[in-house]
Amino acid sequence: MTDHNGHSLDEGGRGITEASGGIGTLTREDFVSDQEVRWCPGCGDYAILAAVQSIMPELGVPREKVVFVSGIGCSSRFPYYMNTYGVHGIHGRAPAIATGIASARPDLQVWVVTGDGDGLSIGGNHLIHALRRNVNLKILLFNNQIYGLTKGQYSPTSEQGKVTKSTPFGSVEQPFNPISLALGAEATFVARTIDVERKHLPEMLRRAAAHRGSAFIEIYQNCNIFNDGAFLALTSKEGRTQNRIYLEHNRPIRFDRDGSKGIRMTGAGHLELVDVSEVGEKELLVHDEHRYDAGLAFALSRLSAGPHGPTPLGVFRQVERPVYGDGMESQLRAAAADQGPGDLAKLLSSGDTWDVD
Amino acid sequence: MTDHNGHSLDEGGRGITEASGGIGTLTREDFVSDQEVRWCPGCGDYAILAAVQSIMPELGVPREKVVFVSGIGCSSRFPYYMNTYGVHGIHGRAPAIATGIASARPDLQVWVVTGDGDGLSIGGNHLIHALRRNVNLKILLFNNQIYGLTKGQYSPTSEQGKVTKSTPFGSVEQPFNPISLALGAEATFVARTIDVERKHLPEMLRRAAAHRGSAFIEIYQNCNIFNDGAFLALTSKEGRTQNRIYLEHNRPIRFDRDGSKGIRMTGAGHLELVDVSEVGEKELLVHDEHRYDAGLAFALSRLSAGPHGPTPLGVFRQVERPVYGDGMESQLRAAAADQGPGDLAKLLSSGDTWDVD
Amino acid sequence: MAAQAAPPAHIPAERKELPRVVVRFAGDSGDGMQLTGDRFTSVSAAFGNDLVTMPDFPAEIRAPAGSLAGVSAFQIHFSDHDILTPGDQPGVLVAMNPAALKANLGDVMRGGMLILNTDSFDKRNLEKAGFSSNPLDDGSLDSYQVYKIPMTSMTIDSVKGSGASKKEGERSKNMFALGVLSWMYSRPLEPTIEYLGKKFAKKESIAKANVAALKAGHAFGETAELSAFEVKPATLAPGRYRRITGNQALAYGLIAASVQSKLPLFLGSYPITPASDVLHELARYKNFGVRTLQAEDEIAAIGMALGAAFSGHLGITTTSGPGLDLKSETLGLAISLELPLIVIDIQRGGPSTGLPTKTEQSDLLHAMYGRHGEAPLPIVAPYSPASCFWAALESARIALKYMTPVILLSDGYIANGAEPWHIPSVDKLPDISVRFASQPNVGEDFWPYLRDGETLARPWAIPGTAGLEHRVGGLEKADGTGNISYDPDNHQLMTELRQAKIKVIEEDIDPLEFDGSDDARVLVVGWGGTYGTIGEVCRRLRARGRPVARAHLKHLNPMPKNTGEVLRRFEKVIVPELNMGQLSKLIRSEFLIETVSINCVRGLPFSSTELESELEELIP
Amino acid sequence: MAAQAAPPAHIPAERKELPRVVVRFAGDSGDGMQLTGDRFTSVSAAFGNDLVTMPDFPAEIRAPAGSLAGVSAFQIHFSDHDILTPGDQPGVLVAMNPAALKANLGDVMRGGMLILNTDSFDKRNLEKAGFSSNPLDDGSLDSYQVYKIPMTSMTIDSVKGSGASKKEGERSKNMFALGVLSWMYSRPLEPTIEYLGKKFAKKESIAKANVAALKAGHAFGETAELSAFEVKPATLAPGRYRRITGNQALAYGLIAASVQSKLPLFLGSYPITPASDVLHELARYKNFGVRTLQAEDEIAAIGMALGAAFSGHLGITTTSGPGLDLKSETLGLAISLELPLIVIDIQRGGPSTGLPTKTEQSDLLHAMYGRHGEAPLPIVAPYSPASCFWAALESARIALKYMTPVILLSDGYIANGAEPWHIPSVDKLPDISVRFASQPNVGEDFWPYLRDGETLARPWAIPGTAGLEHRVGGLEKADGTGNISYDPDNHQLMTELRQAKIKVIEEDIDPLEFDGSDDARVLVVGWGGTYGTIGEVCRRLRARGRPVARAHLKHLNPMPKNTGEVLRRFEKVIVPELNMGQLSKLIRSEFLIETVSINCVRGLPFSSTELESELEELIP
Ligand SMILES: Cc1ncc(C[n+]2csc(CCOP(=O)(O)OP(=O)(O)O)c2C)c(N)n1
Ligand SMILES: Cc1ncc(C[n+]2csc(CCOP(=O)(O)OP(=O)(O)O)c2C)c(N)n1
Ligand code: SF4
Ligand code: SF4
Ligand SMILES: [Mg+2]
Ligand SMILES: [Mg+2]
Repeated sequence: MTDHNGHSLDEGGRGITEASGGIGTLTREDFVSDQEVRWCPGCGDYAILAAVQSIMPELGVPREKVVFVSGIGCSSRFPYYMNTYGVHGIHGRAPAIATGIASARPDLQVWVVTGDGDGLSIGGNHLIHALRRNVNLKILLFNNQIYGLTKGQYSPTSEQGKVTKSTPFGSVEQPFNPISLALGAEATFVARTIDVERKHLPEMLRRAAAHRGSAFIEIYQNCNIFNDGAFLALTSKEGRTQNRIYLEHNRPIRFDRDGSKGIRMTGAGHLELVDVSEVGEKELLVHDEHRYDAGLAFALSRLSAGPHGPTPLGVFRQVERPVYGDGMESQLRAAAADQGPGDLAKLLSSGDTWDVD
Repeated sequence: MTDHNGHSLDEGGRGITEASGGIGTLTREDFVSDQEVRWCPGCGDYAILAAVQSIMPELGVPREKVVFVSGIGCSSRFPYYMNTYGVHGIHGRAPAIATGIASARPDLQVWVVTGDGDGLSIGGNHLIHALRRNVNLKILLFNNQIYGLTKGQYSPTSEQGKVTKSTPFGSVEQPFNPISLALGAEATFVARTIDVERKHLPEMLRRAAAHRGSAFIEIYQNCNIFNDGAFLALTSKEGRTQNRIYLEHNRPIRFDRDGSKGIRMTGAGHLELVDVSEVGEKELLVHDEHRYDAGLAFALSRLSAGPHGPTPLGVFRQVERPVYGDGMESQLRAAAADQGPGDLAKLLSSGDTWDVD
Repeated sequence: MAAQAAPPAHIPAERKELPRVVVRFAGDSGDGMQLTGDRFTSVSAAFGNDLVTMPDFPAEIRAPAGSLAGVSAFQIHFSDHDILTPGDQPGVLVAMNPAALKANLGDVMRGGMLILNTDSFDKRNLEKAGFSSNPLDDGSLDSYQVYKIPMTSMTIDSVKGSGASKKEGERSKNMFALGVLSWMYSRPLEPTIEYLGKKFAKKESIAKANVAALKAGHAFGETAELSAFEVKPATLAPGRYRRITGNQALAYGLIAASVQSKLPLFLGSYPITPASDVLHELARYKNFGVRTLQAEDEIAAIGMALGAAFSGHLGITTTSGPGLDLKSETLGLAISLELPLIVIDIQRGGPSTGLPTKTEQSDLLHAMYGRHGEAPLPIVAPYSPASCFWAALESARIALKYMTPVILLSDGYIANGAEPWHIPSVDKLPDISVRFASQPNVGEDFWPYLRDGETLARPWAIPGTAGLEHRVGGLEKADGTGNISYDPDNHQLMTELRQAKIKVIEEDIDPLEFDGSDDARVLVVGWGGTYGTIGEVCRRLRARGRPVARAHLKHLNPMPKNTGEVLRRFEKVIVPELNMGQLSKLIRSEFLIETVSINCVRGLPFSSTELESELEELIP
Repeated sequence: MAAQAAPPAHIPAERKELPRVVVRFAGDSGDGMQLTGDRFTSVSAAFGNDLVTMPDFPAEIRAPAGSLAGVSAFQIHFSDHDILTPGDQPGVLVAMNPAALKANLGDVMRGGMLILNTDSFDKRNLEKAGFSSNPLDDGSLDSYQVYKIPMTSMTIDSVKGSGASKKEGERSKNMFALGVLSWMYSRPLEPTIEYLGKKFAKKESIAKANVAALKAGHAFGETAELSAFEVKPATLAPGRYRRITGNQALAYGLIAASVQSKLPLFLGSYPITPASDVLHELARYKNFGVRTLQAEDEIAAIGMALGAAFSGHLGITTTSGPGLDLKSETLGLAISLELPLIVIDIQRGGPSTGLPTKTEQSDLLHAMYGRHGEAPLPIVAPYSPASCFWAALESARIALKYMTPVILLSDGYIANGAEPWHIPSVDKLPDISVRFASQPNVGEDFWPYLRDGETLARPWAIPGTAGLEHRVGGLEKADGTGNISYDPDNHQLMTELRQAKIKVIEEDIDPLEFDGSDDARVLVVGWGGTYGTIGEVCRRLRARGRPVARAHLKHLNPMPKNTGEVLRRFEKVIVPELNMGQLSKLIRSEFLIETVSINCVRGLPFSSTELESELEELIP
C-alpha cells in the first residue's frame, strides 16, 4: 500500500527489500560523512560513532532509508558524522522529532542519539512517552554523567555529592537509573553497554536494530575532559573482571573471575549476589529477557545504583508489543478499506446542504 | 536558624510547634474556602476534597503553613477550595512551582494536586524529577484516565483501544502505570487509593503527610461525565471484594473473600496469584514497604496494568532518603558556619583590587 | 441593513414577515442549549436564510446546576439578506432557568420576547441565580413580552410512552423549546427528527422522547397561538451551501491542502480550548491518509509535525495561546531548517490561562516576534468561520512554496461561530503540489541550502531519496552547502536571506482591497474575526452618508505590497482590535502612519452598536 | 582618543611610551589562551590601565587540535586613558599555532606585531590550518613585524627540574608567552606567580613548571632585546577598583539586591551558554543564603523561581535565547500572578541554536512581545560589563516595588567581556527592602489584588502569615478580591491595569540623557552592549567636528518619559543595533519618528571603524 505521495506504507526499518544504493555492497565508509569530527581527543563518543558506522552495512537498510535524530550536546553532534539523513534538533526534543518521522514514515529506520542531559533532564518527558508508545526508534543514550557541551555541570545521572561547576559544594540529588526509568516507562527493549566494549557495544546496536519498537540503550561514555574515569569500576583492569555482570538470555547470571559469583532470587523477593561455589549453579537466577513482566528486569537494574560495583550489562528486557506506527497505519488501512479512499468533494458537501439557484 | 528575612530554616512540614491559629482547635471547616466548588455533580473530586479537608486538622500544621499547588485540569481547581495558601499554576508545571516553594521554605507543608494529563502528559518530566530529588512534596495524582477539563480526550493512563474525541478509532497507545513510573523515578513514597475509599483514602493522605520527602499517591478518580465507571472493577460490589489487594506492611499479601487468595514470589523471580488454601499462608509474600530495594514494590505494581483485575492498593514503598530541601539547607548552614555570614562589601572587593587616589 | 423589529405584542393570526431575527437560547450546561442552537441553525440555513451564530460556553468546569457560572448560551442571527454579525441584542431569549434569565437579560432588546421555562423558577433555583424575588411576578420583566411555559412538565407529559425514563424524558425539554421556536419561525421539524433518529440510533427510547418533545413544543406553539413570524430566504449567489464552523472549515481546508499538495497530512497536537475540535475533526478522516497524533505536550506536538515535515508530509500543529508559547523554540528551529510547517493558533483571552473559552486577538505580536533571534515567518489570518478554509489552503501554499513555517491566527469567535458556506468546487481549488528534490544539484553533490532564485526556497529532499542524504540542524549553516558555519559574513547573509524570503511573498499575495465611497476620508483597518462587525458598522455609517472606507488584512506578515499606499490615501486610519493595539503598532512602525486604536478586551466580539458610536465620533 | 601606534620596527634600548595597545592571544582550545589573557588583564588592571577585553571562544565542541575551528582567542585593549571598546584591530597578535595565525591575521593592523610559536609550524599543523606554504618563510607576512620564537621547546627546556612530566611541562607554554608579553609591556610577574601557586596548590610540580615557563618567557624577552613599551596608568576617578566581567557583575548585583532587599536569593536555572557562569558564580555564595537550583529544564527553572517568589524570596532565573522561548508561558503566569521575578536573558546569535558562543541583540522584541495575550513587563538592559551590577539591582528594585516580573537583557559580549570597575560603597546602594502584607486589608478579609494607588502593585502576602491565606492563579481574576472572574468588564479593567502598572514606572526611572555638541543635528541611539563602540565612534566624530549626539537606552520598557522629546530634538535619529532593527521598530511605533537603522548580525560587536564610516555617511 502506498499513500498518495507514493510512499510505501509497508513495514520498514528492517529487512528492506529493494534498495537504490545496492545494499549488499555498502561498507563502513559509506556511512561516514564528509564533516570533520569535532569531539575532544580521547572522548568516548568516537568509539560509539565507529561502532555505529561499522554495523550499519550489516543491517540491510539502504543509507537513504536511515535517519539519525539528535538534540543538543556533544553526543548530539552525532548525525553530522553519519552519511545518512539526519536532524540535529534542539535540546531534549529529539524523541519528539523522531516520533514524527517514524510515525509519518514507517519505511524508515530512525535512530535517536541523546545525552544524559538532553535525554533525561530537559528531554525526559519525550523519552518516556516515546518508550511508552513503543515508537519504532533506536535510542542511544550516551551517559557520561555530566553536561559536556556546556562545560561541566552535573546531570541527572551524576552521583550524589558530585562537585561540578554548578554544584561547588556537591550535588544533593539522587540520580536516575536510566534502566529503571525506561522500564518504569514501559520500554520494550532496554539494554546497557559501554563505549569501550568493542564487541558488546556493536552487538547491542545490532540487537536494538533488530527490535521492532522502541529500543533503548544506555551507553556508559567517558567524557575525558569533564568527568574522566566515571566508569573505572567497569573499565579498569580489575573492575572489568569483577564488576561486569553480562546478562545473557536463558543463562544463569554469573560474573567475576570464571563466573565465580552469581545472582539469586530470595523467597522474600529480592536479588542477592552469591558465591556460586557456596550455593551451586542451580540456585542462580536464569536471565529471561523476553519475560513480559518487567519486574525481574527492574530488579536487575537495581543491583547497582550507578556504575560503581557489580553492574549488569546487556539486554535487560526485549518483548514484543504493538508498535505505535503500525497501529497508526493499520487504522489508515482499515479506514480506507471501510470508507473507501477520501473524496474531497464529498467531504466538503457532507452534512446538511442546500442549493441556491 | 533564620535567614535574613527572618524565616525559620528549620525543618518544617510536620510537627510544627508554635502556631498562630491555635492548631489544636482547627476543624475541617477551617480548611474550606469561600469559593463555590465547581465540579460536575457526582465527580469523584468531591470525595477527595472532603477527605483532604477532613484530615488537615489532624496534621498539626497551621493553615498558614500549608500551600496547595496545582496545574490545569478539573482536579487542578483544588487549591481554590482549600482555605490555605495556594497557587493554581499552568498546565503540567505544578511540581516545578512547588519545588521552588518547598526548597525556598522548608517550614511549609506543600501539596501538589494534579491530573493524569497534567501530571503524566505535559508535566511528566517535572514529576519524575521532583520524585528523584525527593523534594518535600505531597503529590496527589487524580487519575481519571481522561482529560476532563478539555472535555474528553484520552490521557497517558487511558487503556489501549479507548475511543475518545481525539481517538475516534481507539487509542493505539500503551498507558503508563503511574506506580511503576514513580518507582522507576526513584520515588521514596508511593501509594495508591480510590476516591470512594472512605477510610483508606484519608489513611493514605495521613501517611503521605507523615513522610519526609516526595510522597506520591495515585488516586483512582471517577469522571462521571467523560469516563464513567473506569474503576468499576474495583468499586462494583463484586469487584470491591475480588479485586482489591490491600498492601499492609509486614503482613502476608492476601485478598478476595476472607483473604482466600494471595501473592507468592516464585524462584524464577516473578509474582503469582495463588489460592491460599492450596499453597498455605507461609508461602505468601510478606509486604515490606520499607525495603530500600524498589524491586519488589515494582513487581507488585506490575500485577495489574490497569484497574481491571486484582489491583494492589496501599503503600507500595516508603523509605527514607535525604530530602532535597534539607540538603540545600545544610549546605547553607555549613557555608555560613565555615565562611561566616555573607559580607557584601568584602565580596565586592574580593580578588585583585587596586586603588586610585 | 434593516433594523431588527421588536416582535409585536399581540398574537397575530397571520405570520408576520421579518427581515431578520436574533435568538439566544440559554440554559444550564446540562440543558443542551448548544445542540438546540445548532439544530435551529441547521434548519435555518437549509431554509436559505443568511445567518451568523455565536456559542457562549460557560467557564471551563461545569458549575453546579442552576448557578450563574453554569449558564451556557447560543445565539443565532438569521435574515432574509446578507448579514455579518451574530447581532448585539437578541430580540428573543429562551431561558430554561432563572440563572439563564439573570445572566442574559441585560443583553435583550427592550420590548423583546422572553420565553421562560416556568417549571424551573422555584425557590432554590431563584436563590442560586441570586434573585431575591420571583421575576415572573414581581413586575421586573414588564418591559418585555414574557411567555411563561411550563416546559419541563409539558415535556415529561409528552414523552410518556416513549419508553424513556423520567429523567431521560425530562432531558428532552430542550427539544420542546426548539419545537416552540420552530413554530414561531416556521422552521420544519423533519430534518431534526431525522437527525435525532441517527444520533440516538442505539437508544430508541431516547430518540422517541426527543421527537415527542419536539413535536409537543411545536403543537403547543400552534395551540396557544403564539406569535408567528416568517423570515424569508436570503438571496445568495447560486450554488450549493452548507453551514460550517471555523474549526470545521479549518479541518476541511487542511484536508484540501493535503489533497491539493498531494502530501499526506500529519497533525501533531495537544488538546486545548478552543483548538481541540480541529484535532477531533481531523482524527476522523483516516481514509484521507490523515495521521493525527495527540502528543504529550505542545512542544512534542510541533516537534512531531516538524519531523513529519522533514520526511515529506504536510506537517501541522494546532493550539491556542499558552501552547503557542511552548512552541516558540521549535518554531525557531523550523525557521532555521527552512521546512514547511503550519502552526495554527486559535486565540483566546490572555495572558496566561486567562479566559480560556472567550475570544481575543492578542497573539499577533507574539506570532510576529515570539522567538529569540531574528526569526521572521509569514502570518495568515482568516476573518470569518468559512474563510478558515481559505486560510488553511493559503498557509499551506505559502509554507510549501517558500519552505517556511507559517502561523495561521484564528480566534475563539471564528472557531466556534458558524455561517453558511458556499461550497467550493474542488476542481477550482489551487494546485499546490510540490516537487521534492530528486537529483544532486551541484555536480554529484546535493546542497540542501541551494536556493531557488525567485522564491529563495531551499530544495526539499526527503528520506528515501538515494543520493540526497543530508543533515540539517539549528546551528547556523553555510548558505548553499548547509554545513555548520560560524563565519560572521555568512550569518549576516543567512539572516538577511531569511528575512528576504518572507519579503518576497509580498509579490505573491492579493493586494489589500478597500471599499467605501469615493469621498471617504477615513479608513477603518482590521484583521481576523472582527471582519463582520467592522463591515456591518461601516455599512451602516456609509448608509448614513459618513465618508468611511474599510480594509481588512488577511496577510499580516508580509502585508500586501500596496498596504502603505492604501493607508496613505486616507486622512485618518482607525484600527479596531480585540487587543490593546497590536496591528496598530505594526502599521505605525512599518509605515510611520498615525493610527487611532479602538481596543476592546472583554472576551467578546465588538458590540456593533458601540463600535458604531465610537467610529462615529472619530469621523471628522 | 589617541590613535593606536604601530610598534616601531627596530628594537629600542629604552621603553617607548604608548597611549594604548590592543593585544590578541590566540591558540588552540587546549592552549590556555583564555587564562593567559585573563592574567594579562588582571595585572594590567592592577597596574592602573583602563581596559576592555573580549574573549572569543571556539564553537561549542572542542575541535581537533590544530584546526581552525579549534582556535580560541582573547583580546585586550589597555590604555593610559578612558577607553570604551576592546579595539577593532590588534596591534599585537600572539599565535600559538598556524591555525591561530590563519584565523586572526586578517584582523591585525598592517605593520602590527606577530609573535609566533615556530615549534608548531610543522607540516601537519600547516595543512590543518589550510596553509599551502609556510608563512614563516614564504614572504606572506612581510608587512608585519614577525617575532619567531620556538616557544614549545623553550618551555620544555625551562621546566626541567620542576618535576612535571613532559606533557604537563609543555602545557605551560602559554605562561611562556605571557612572560614574553610581560617583558614587552613591563607587567609584573609576581601576581601571576602568586595566582599559579594558589591554582595548583595541590599539584606543586605543575605550579613550578608554570612559574618557570613564565619567568623563562620574561627572561627571553629581555635577553633577546625584544621591543619594550610602556603604557602609563589611566587617570580614573579616585577609589578602589577591580576588574569584572559582565556575568560576574550580574552575580554580584543579584547578591547585592538580596542584601538590599533583605530577601533571600533564589536562583532556578538551567545551564546554557553564555549564561551558565552566573549560575556557577551564584552557587558559590551559600553563606549569603543564596539558594541555587539547577532545574531539569528552563520551564522548571522559572517555575521554581516563581514558586520561591510566591514564598517571599527574591526569585531569579537566568538563561539565553532558546531558554527564554521556553519560559514564555510561565512569564505570562508571573504577569498574571503579579509576583516579582527577575528573568535574565544573555543574548546570543539566533535564531534557534544559531551561534551559541557569539553575541547578538536580537531578543528585544521577543522580550517585549514573546507571550500570548496582552502581557507587558519592564525590560532593563546593562550596557557594559560593570553596568550589569546596576542592571541587576535596578531590575530587582522595579520587580519588588511594582510586583512584576522584569526581563534583564544582557548579551554575550558584555557577559564575557571585562573592564575595571569602581567598586561601589555598600552603604550608598539603594535600599530596596519590601514590606510583606501582614494584616487583612478589607475588614477581616485579605484581598490579594487590592492595589497600591500609586504603584498599582498588589500586596505580597507570603505563606506563614496567619490570616492572609489566599489563592492566586493564571485564570483572569477580579481586581481586588482576586477571585476567578469571567466578567467582561473586569477583564478589560485588569488588562488596562496590567498595562498601566508598567507605564507608571516611567515616572520612577532616570530620564534619557544625551551628550553631544550644541549644534548636533543627528542623534545616535543605542541600547545594551553597543554602548562602548557607539560612544567611541561618536567621540571620534565629534573630535572631527561632526554635529552628532548620542543617547543610550537602559530601560527599554517603559522607556524614559522624556524619550520622545529627546528624539524629536534632532533632525535625524540613527539606531545602530546588532540585529535587524528591533529598537528601531519600537521607536517608530511608539513615537512615529523616522529612524535610520544600522544593522549588523555577524556574531561580533560593531567594528568601530566600520560604524564610524557608516555614521559619517549618514550625517548631513
Ligand atoms: C533550550 C536549551 N537549553 C540549554 C541549552 C544548553 N545545552 C546544550 S547541551 C546541554 C547539556 C549537554 O549535556 P548532555 O545532554 O549530557 O550531552 P553531552 O554534552 O554530555 O554529550 C545544555 C544544557 C540549549 N542548547 N538549549
Ligand atoms: C499549555 C496548555 N496546554 C493545554 C491546555 C489545555 N488543558 C487544560 S487541562 C488539560 C488536561 C486535563 O486533564 P487532566 O490533567 O487529566 O485533568 P482532569 O481535568 O482530568 O482532572 C488540558 C489539555 C492548557 N491549559 N495549557
Ligand atoms: S567535553 Fe567530554 S563529552 Fe564533550 S567531546 Fe569533550 S570529552 Fe567528549
Ligand atoms: S469533567 Fe469529569 S473530572 Fe471534570 S469535574 Fe466533571 S466529572 Fe469531574
Ligand atoms: Mg552528558
Ligand atoms: Mg484526568
